[in-house]
Amino acid sequence: MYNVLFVYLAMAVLISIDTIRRDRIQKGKDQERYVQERTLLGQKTKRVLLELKNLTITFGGVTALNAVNLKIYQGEILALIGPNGAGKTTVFNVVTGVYRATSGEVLLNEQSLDGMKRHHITKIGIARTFQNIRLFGDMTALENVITGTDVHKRSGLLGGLFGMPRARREEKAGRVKAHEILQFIGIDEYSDRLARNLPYGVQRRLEIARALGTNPQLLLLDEPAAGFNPAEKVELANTIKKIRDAGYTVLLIEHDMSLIMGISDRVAVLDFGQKIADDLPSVVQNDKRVIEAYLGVPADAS
Amino acid sequence: MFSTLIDQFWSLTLSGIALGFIYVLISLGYTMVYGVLRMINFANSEIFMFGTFATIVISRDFLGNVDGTKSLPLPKLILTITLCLLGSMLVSGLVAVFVELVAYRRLRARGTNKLATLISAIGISIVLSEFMRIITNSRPTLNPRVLEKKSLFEIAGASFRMDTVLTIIFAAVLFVVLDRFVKFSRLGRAIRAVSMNEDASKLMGVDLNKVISATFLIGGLMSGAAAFFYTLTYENTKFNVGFTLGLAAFTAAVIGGIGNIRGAFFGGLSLGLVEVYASSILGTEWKSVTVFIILVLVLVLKPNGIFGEAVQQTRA
Amino acid sequence: MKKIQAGVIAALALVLSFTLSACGGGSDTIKIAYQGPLSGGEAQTGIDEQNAVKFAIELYNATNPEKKIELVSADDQGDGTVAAGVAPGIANDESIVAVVGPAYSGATIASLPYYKEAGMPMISPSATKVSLTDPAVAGEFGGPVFHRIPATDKIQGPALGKLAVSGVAAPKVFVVDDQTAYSVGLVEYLLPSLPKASLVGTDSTKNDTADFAPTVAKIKAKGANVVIYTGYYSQAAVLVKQLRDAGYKGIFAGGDGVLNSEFAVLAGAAAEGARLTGATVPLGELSPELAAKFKESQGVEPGVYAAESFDAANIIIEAIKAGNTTRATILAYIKTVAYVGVGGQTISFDANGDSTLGFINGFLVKDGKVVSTGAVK
Amino acid sequence: MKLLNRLREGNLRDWGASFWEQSSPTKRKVIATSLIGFAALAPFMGFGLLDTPVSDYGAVLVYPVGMFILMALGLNIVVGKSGLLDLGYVAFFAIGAYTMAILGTRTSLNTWEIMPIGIALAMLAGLILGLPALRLRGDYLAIVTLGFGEIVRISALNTREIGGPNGIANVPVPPSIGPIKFSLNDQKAFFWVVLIMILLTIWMIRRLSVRRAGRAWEAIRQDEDVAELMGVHTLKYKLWSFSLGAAVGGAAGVLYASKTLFIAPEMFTLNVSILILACVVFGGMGNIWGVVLGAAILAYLPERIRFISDARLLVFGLALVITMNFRPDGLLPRKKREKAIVKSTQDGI
Repeated sequence: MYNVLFVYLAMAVLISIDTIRRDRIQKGKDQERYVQERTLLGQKTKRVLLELKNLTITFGGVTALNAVNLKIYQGEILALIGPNGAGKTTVFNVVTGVYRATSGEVLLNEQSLDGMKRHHITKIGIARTFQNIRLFGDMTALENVITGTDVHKRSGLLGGLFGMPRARREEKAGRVKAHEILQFIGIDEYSDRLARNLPYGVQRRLEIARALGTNPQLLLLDEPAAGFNPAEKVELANTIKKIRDAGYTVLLIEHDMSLIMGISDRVAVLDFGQKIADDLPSVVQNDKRVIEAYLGVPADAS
Repeated sequence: MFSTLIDQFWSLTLSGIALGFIYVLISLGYTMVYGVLRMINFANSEIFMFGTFATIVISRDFLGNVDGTKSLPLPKLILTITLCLLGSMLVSGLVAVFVELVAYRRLRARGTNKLATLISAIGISIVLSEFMRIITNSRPTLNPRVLEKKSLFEIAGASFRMDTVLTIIFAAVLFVVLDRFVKFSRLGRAIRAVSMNEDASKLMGVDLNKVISATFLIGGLMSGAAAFFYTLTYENTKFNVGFTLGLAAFTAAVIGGIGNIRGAFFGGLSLGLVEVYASSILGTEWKSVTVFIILVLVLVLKPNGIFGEAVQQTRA
Repeated sequence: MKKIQAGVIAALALVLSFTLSACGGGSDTIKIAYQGPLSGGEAQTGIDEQNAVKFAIELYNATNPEKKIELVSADDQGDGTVAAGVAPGIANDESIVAVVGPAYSGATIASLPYYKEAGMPMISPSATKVSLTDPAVAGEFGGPVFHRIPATDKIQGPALGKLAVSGVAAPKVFVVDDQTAYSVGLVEYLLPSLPKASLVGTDSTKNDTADFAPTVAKIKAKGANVVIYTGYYSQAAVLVKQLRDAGYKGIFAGGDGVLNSEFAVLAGAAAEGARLTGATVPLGELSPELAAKFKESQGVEPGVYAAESFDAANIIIEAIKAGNTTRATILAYIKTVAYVGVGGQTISFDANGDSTLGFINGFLVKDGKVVSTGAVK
Repeated sequence: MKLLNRLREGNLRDWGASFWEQSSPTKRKVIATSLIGFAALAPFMGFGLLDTPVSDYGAVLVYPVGMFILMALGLNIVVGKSGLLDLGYVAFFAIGAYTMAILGTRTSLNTWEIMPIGIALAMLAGLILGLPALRLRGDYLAIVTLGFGEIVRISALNTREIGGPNGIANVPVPPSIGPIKFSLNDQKAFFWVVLIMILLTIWMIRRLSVRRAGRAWEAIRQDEDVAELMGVHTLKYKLWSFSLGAAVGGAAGVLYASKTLFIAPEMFTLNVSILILACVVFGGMGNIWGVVLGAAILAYLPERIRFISDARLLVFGLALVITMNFRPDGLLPRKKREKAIVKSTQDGI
């Protein structure tokens, strides 16, 4: 009579234990990484921040990325370009943990991100924006950024509920920091407006601000200039440079060549899921394969 | 514990399959609508319920059948089955279109949240079932016997009765027709296009309102057919008949992978079988619990149902 | 902004003004309540009973008495949750002096605390759960306010068992309940009364099951020749049909939940020969003239429990006739009443509230009709 | 027509919020105190238009009105704040009620001592359900929670040790608190307890809304994927949301059992879950005052219109359809105004 109940209970208990165990392991890994990060930050060398090693990803037979190798160095702006469907956004999705690599791996500070949960990846220092704006529309601009800063807070729900000193302190610090970031990006005047009511350009910048709120080592920008007029693009280019100069590393997907050539330290080119070039902007600009890819030489010819 | 199962295995299996086919048809109602709207059609159980009453009204009042023990004479039998099946499908289909019009369309046009639509659907579901309750005075209604429940032939102790055989054959045929229809017809392609990407299909010139109405209609037709076979087999109905069946059928749709037509087929059949086996092993009182535990297990292992689309995304 | 503000204030003022206008005072009528399911799935039972109560009151009021009686309908849907909301309303209405009902045991249990506290005399025409008059069951015992006309399941259970197996040489009994409190309670008293070793199996089915295939399979596997179903008539009809269609030839029996003319209609030929029990006698059988009069004044045939409801109402009416107009005095009157009911027997109540009638009637489905076969002895 | 438009487009909630923000702290205190006072006096307003036919007004205020408001607020944390569709909320209510009934009849613990146990058990149930279920999204979550609700009810129905279908009777009423006695035929004291529980829940929700947890829920509701990519530990916050909702449901259950004195599995059907969900959406998902209003109306309306007895539920269904079609965000929708909620934290709310 009760066996059914037992089965359910046993199942629930097993799953709970499993989840708790996994979380534990994850926490342990985090701790290690944190320590290593710290020691690495001490050395001010030009070192590899993020590395894609032989990264391959397939969707039901379609290969989106094919054995891609890519290194991103600390403190640079790397632009990732390529025709539509080349797999650029897929790279972002693998790096941020949205997709799992079919083979190969992603290393941040020489640590594999494989199997890591998305929020952990954010916590250890990768943040992104989205091609189609995905802000929290019902929150104000400020709240959007504070949500980013919440990653590193140590006070939890109960602390907030009962107004523990640390929670109050962190809450206040988060607000101050969010304002700083909004000022840094130049949109502090909009801080009390609901995100969805903001002008398009401000929304794009707010996405960057929200990502900066998580205090990332690596900032991924997915077509940040889409829909901008030339004046806005110039302004954006300055902002991105400013971000780089403030010590962040930037990986950028963009279509606008003048913007890319203007700000990138390096450019990598993807075509049909394969990396076909990776060099200084001026070199890439004259690469034969890149020009072919962009001019659309028939597939059989390539 | 297992003695009944062993003793009556084939007969249980047969009734599980027959029940399963009724589930398949109802869960198609859920799955079709879910496919295009990504929304549980909460009123589907009432759409089904109207079909059962349509069957009875046609058979009893229009054709003047009275309850007896024998089958109707063959010409009248064929007439009754044809008219009742078509009538039941038509009524359910129309009720489904009505439900879409009243409870879904306006909200969809405004592009508002799913929950408002869900509550609206729950509201219309209450209205429909209460309407029928008041009309029937809360009483169950009898469907006059059309087919004698005589065994046609027996295989391993399972007696194939006329109604069981009819249900299985017709339901299977209907399923195949629907499957082909959605695959190959123009409307079917439009439905699939909408279910894949609503915005894109709008750009391609698909009339969204028409397609959604058609989807509700088709879902309703399937539930109506289920209603006919249900009434033929169990010979009575009540205003709240849809609730339990609807819940089971929805569960079946989810197990198979909601939004997936073949998933509904698999889910419906396996649910029918699981129900009868579980009832005979654990006792009828644990039937629903077993069903839900299986549901939870399936979803934990395969979060999109067994036939659900395999989205290659990590999960929270 | 201003306009909205003004609107809100106006609305508030409106509500307040309505709130402050209290309702009117009393008159020289006296109120009794009928509590039972008047809407929801069980409504028919309540409507049938209430018609009988109405009928009794109309007969009384037609005699132009000093104090006319007014009926208050308390719809509890036969549901404990609803009853717990309705009962305090009745209990707190000082002008209501007695309650006929509640019709269902579950609703009675939920209502009792309120009526006990208010000292409200109650006479139920149909609540048969044993614990309602069992002082040993704290929390469900209805004394001192609760009384009932019909015999309890303590008597019905054995009677049902006896009726079901009577005339069967080697009974193999299979009992099916429907997981309701009533059904499970009845089984409790039914099982011990069955002949030794005759029970071959039991099953519990949800009370909205459509497909009894697993249960039927069990019954066939056990080779039972007597099936007793303790649920309600609509499910009983489905079960008996599926049993007969599967080739079951034995006896089908049910308790007062199945006892309903609809059962024979719904189950058709399959119901033929079914044996039923109930602590009730059809009004038409007790007094054809009264039944005719009932039909004339209420426009419908008297339903199940019409006689019991009529008697229950009349006991309270007798109390009022005797000049009792408060709950306390009516309660005292009921405690010592010796009322001659429609059936010609004298009804009085024992200390726990059970009536002295204490009979269970047997019924048989014959030619599509439920006919009484006399008390089960 | 103009009025209709105003009714449709008007956002009383924003009006109220801006009014509140413009008020000085003293004024706020006065308003809050008088509102609470007004609510506390509600049991004395049971005459005239507000009175309920048949049902006792005082009892209606406790159940369904008070209890529904309480449960709707609890469910609002789950559905309104974090956007998780839970169709099995009644399970937590049932667990609270059964805890009260079992412990109340078998031990000498009183209602107030059982309350924390009931809450803890409900939260535990929330965790046990949440761990596997919260990996699912949207409608899949809905069907699993629905299943959970049914499992709890059917298990209670099938377990004879806790009464099976007979349920449990003779649950004790709460002991008096000072001069306030809990009496069945005068349920004011129950109402005041419910009111206090409602106020506590409101306090909790308001407080969390402007903290990390509230932002996490809000982010999850609006875009779960992005929330996770922005570093929100979604499973953890979904579990919190679930178990806080469960806690409120459990607390309501404990009080309910102690008030009706008799509970049975039939009281905890799927319909209750759906009704509570309807309260949340009808009033205005995610907005405390909307939920309170919605629950109050949906609980009160069927009692008020008892005179149309048979068509009561029909009218109820129609009301749902019409309201949702004309006000899809509920009667009092969530904030649309342009003012950071964060700001009010400076005043230490």
